[in-house]
Amino acid sequence: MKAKIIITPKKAVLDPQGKTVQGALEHIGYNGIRAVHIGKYIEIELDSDDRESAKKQLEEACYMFLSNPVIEDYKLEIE
Amino acid sequence: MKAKIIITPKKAVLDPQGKTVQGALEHIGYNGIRAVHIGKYIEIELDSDDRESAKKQLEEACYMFLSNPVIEDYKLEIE
Amino acid sequence: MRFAVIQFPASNCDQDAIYAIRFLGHNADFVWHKENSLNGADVVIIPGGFSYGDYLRTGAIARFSPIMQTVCEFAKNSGIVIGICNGFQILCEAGLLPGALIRNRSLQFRCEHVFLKPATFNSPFTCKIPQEKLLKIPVAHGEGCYYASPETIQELKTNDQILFQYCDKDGNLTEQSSPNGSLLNIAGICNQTRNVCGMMPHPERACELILNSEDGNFIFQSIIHSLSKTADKTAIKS
Amino acid sequence: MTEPKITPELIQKHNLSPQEYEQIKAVLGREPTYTELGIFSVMWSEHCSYKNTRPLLKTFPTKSPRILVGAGEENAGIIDIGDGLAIAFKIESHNHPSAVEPFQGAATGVGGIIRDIFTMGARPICVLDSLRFGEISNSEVRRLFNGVVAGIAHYGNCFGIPTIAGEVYFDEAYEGNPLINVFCLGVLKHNQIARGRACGIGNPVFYVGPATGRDGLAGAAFASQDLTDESAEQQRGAVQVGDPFMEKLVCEACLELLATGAVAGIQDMGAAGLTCSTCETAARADTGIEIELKKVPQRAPDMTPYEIMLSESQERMLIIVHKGREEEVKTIFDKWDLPWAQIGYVTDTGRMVVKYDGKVVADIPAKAIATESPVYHREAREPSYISEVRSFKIEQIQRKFEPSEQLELLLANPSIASKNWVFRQYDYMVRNNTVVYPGSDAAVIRIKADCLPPDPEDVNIGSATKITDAKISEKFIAVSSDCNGSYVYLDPYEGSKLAVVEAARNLACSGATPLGVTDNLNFGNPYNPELFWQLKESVRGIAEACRALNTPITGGNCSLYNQSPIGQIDPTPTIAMVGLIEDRNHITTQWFKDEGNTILLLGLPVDVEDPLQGLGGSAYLRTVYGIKNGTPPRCDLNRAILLNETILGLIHGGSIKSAHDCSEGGLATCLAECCISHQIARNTPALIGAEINLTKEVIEKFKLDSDKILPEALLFGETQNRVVITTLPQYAGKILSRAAIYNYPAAIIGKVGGSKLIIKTDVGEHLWDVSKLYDIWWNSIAKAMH
Ligand SMILES: Nc1ncnc2c1ncn2[C@@H]1O[C@H](COP(=O)(O)OP(=O)(O)O)[C@@H](O)[C@H]1O
Ligand SMILES: [Mg+2]
Repeated sequence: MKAKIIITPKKAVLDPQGKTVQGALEHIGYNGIRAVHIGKYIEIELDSDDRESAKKQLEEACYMFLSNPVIEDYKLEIE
Repeated sequence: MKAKIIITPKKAVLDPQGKTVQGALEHIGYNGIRAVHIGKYIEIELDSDDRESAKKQLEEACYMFLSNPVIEDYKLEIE
Repeated sequence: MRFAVIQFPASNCDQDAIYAIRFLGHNADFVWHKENSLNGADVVIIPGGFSYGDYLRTGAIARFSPIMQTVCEFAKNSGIVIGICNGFQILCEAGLLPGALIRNRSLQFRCEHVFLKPATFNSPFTCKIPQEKLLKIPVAHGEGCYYASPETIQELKTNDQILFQYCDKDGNLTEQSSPNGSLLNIAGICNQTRNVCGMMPHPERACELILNSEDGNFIFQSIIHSLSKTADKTAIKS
Repeated sequence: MTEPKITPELIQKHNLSPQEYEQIKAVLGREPTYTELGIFSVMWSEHCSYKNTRPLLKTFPTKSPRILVGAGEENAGIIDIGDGLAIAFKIESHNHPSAVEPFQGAATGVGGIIRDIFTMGARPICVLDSLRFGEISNSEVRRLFNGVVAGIAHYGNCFGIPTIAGEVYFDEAYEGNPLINVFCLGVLKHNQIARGRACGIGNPVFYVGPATGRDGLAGAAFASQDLTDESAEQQRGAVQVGDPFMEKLVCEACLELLATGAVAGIQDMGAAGLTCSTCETAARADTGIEIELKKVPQRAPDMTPYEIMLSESQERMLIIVHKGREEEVKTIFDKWDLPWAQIGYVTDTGRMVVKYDGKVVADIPAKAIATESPVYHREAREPSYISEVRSFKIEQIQRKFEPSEQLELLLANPSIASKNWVFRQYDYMVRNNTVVYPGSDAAVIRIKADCLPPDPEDVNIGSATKITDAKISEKFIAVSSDCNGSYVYLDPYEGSKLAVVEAARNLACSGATPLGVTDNLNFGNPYNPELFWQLKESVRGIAEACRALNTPITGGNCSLYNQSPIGQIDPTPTIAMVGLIEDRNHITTQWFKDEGNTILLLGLPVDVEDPLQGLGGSAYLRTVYGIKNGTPPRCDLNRAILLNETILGLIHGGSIKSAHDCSEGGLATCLAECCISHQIARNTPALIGAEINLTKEVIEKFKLDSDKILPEALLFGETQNRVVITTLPQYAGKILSRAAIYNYPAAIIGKVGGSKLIIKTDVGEHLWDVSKLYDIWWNSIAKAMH
């Protein structure tokens, strides 16, 4: 089983990386870009097959540890 | 329209961050973790609605710029 | 001898490179990244720093600057290019050097002096280093762990492209002596044609005793020496 | 757009008292608008107005012939260092934001203080960080510590400024309310000083730097309240994120623009952002200013005038340009790919007028908000704990003197242990000027021609600036920051004097003549009379010590309301002192140099007139017995002055090989540090041993009676005004007679050499392997963090 976690900067929070990459993409010649956001991707390979309990456990890990809830949001998916 | 790009370190490349997070998760009591991989998540908001051409353009951007093929793989999705 | 030091937004060791070269009595000036001429320089230095904040990936954005086209041309025509720290990262991103630099294994930035063992003297960057000499030169980076595929590493070895390796004070290539966990303790390499060099340590920060080491000068003197040799040859020919 | 109605609750939420609200109405002659209420609330907050501390700060010495820009005049003070050169420096706290988000809080703290320096027209050349955390054994503390250090590293390294010195203390008292004080120093020529003044009626006002978002809304107000779970929660929604890359560009662009002479006035947007920068520049210049908020670049949709005015988005500057020279601004900022906007102009009305889409949303006399805030004289009362502290006697503890283990314990104490885990994450060398790295008493940085901001002839508008070949006469600046919070807690007056004196001593040991001080007063809630007493006593001590040492205060920062949900912090007035070295041969480091060098102690081994003999508030009592009690060591200012003069005289005479002051952990710790603190390269210390004799015969040379000295006081007591120096044997006699001329106690106590530290006392011979001591000291923090 695999857990996939996407962590993104909160919308209200400044994302200097995203802004700079947007600028670079435009500079290289990509047009029509409204915004770029850059976050983290975490993949966790798990032994167990119990989706429910894994989800519950990892939700907590996401909030407490993997993301920084002050400035980031996260999305957890179990596959 | 939105493009979502996930960039992960190639399996052969060492991922000290993944290792550290795995260690930390185990330390706080999460068991049964086989591996942790840490990558990047990029979201691009686009003006256009033409999926096909966006996809083509961005494939190139992913390969040429957003990822480094020496050390990373990417996955592009358009939504 | 004229050195061009490329200035990207947030190149911040640019000034140090100029200082070190002028300290040796040669000319050095900035070239702005939006320009596309090197103004007749003999050597190009891509300096350290955090070009474009190192956002996305170190060196990833800078290599799209207009001046990098010119630098690539210059390199193709056997021009001497040295990338230091962020400059090394940019050269890898630009494909002028093989491999990539990833995060230090400690996951922390490291600033300290290290010892370097020249792995070859057959290059314009190492030819004037005395045999048996270990260089004491500082590093200051968060992403200096050199990585390349096994095939590339093999090629580097076969072609004698490894220039510097981290070592301890007695010259042993120990794991402990590397500040970042690079494969084979690699601190610097050159391309196959031996005119492009990338290195993580900062020779420009080791250019006078008051800064704790003068060992960096061996590298610049090697460059100057090999260029004046070719200059002599062309002078004889013409 | 409709604005909320102003109610008593709303006023209270803005941290304004009913009387203050009356005062606002009196200033305006009417009810304020909502936007105006917000403006008053931030400008009259403690953080911006210093309303509770101003009467105290007035007592600081602020004058000397070297001062070019004095305390309070501008964003930072400026001191003349001769030959037409000057330095600008200042310290600032970012305590509350770092408690909420350590990485970004600390990072933006660095960004803020760097802006204060280049705003003055100076090129920032170094940063110093003074940090306080709870006990390192606590995992939450480790998270904060890790985040703060990474944040400082991130910002400073990316900006390309060396972080060359600092301090780190761990003490329960700071749990939940860490202290993050950051200092920055810049250099410039006298004729390059820029002013934060909105001069020249009709001059256009430019906004440069990134767009405004809702970041740190009313951060100044947040810093002016007790740190509670609730206030922290509110602030979470509005965390400021630093962008060092942007700041580097803004700095270079501003220095380039200043060189063109097109700038009439310049100010950073720090606390209270656009509000503070507009009203302060107008107030300083005796002019008015009018801006249109629609023209302000905005990052978030639908921002209200209130939000735009109070936002603390980072890396923004306000620039007043000479009319007709707008093109230069545009060309330079375009070159650096930086956003800019012309948002208003200077008026002659004395008012700050803010419009939104042509409609006036605020119209306030600029001086009324910038300089005429209310001032309060708070009540001060000696706290009850003080009498208990004063009555502490050494007999109250069960003494166990086991020097072998105890020295090791002290060296492992994370407040004393090497801070390499911290400073190896900082680029302390970038720009080729750092001459003495972190790890000696004071860091030393060189000033060479390329440290200066560009001159007009260097600017090549639209292309790279040139670096001049011009030579300047080489100079060196030494910096040190010091404050032992335990001492200040135990006796705010003496403890604060000690902080000043220690900073000066660190500079003298490095060969530098002290020039001036910037202070960061980290204290508790001023409305609490006992806490206010700490502040008042501390200011009295700092003022007295700075006056005596002839080191005027050139500026500083007050951070009050420091308390965690658990309790009060130790009052912590961080002293950052700056000194000058004019000759490279005078630069001195703390570590022992060569086998056979003679070791001398300048100063009395123990202050026997202190009933606690220097053990009060010592690291020894804390580490071995777990107590923070007793009166701190006595601070004799005259001795401090004499000692500094003696050391500097000796250093200038060329006979000193090393000099290290005794501070936490006492003489034994100091000697151990001399043996182990020289790091040549990664994993390569330069270790050297020493043989020390502190038996009766040596103690008598100081005219002291050995029998009256407690053995632990001799090794670990923190008696002040002591320095360990080394010299070639043939110079020792000369040094002793020199000290005698200054009437300063001194004697030979041993010699350098071997691989062991051996200390002989009347109770026996104590012996340590220096490699073992090194290992303990060097790795202690890394181990704790693992
Ligand atoms: N946070 C820090 N950043 C940079 N350097 C530091 C930091 N903390 C301590 N140092 C350096 O470590 C050395 C020892 O610090 P400290 O124990 O506070 O010295 P002292 O007691 O002499 O004031 C000094 O050179 C100091 O500048
Ligand atoms: Mg000291």
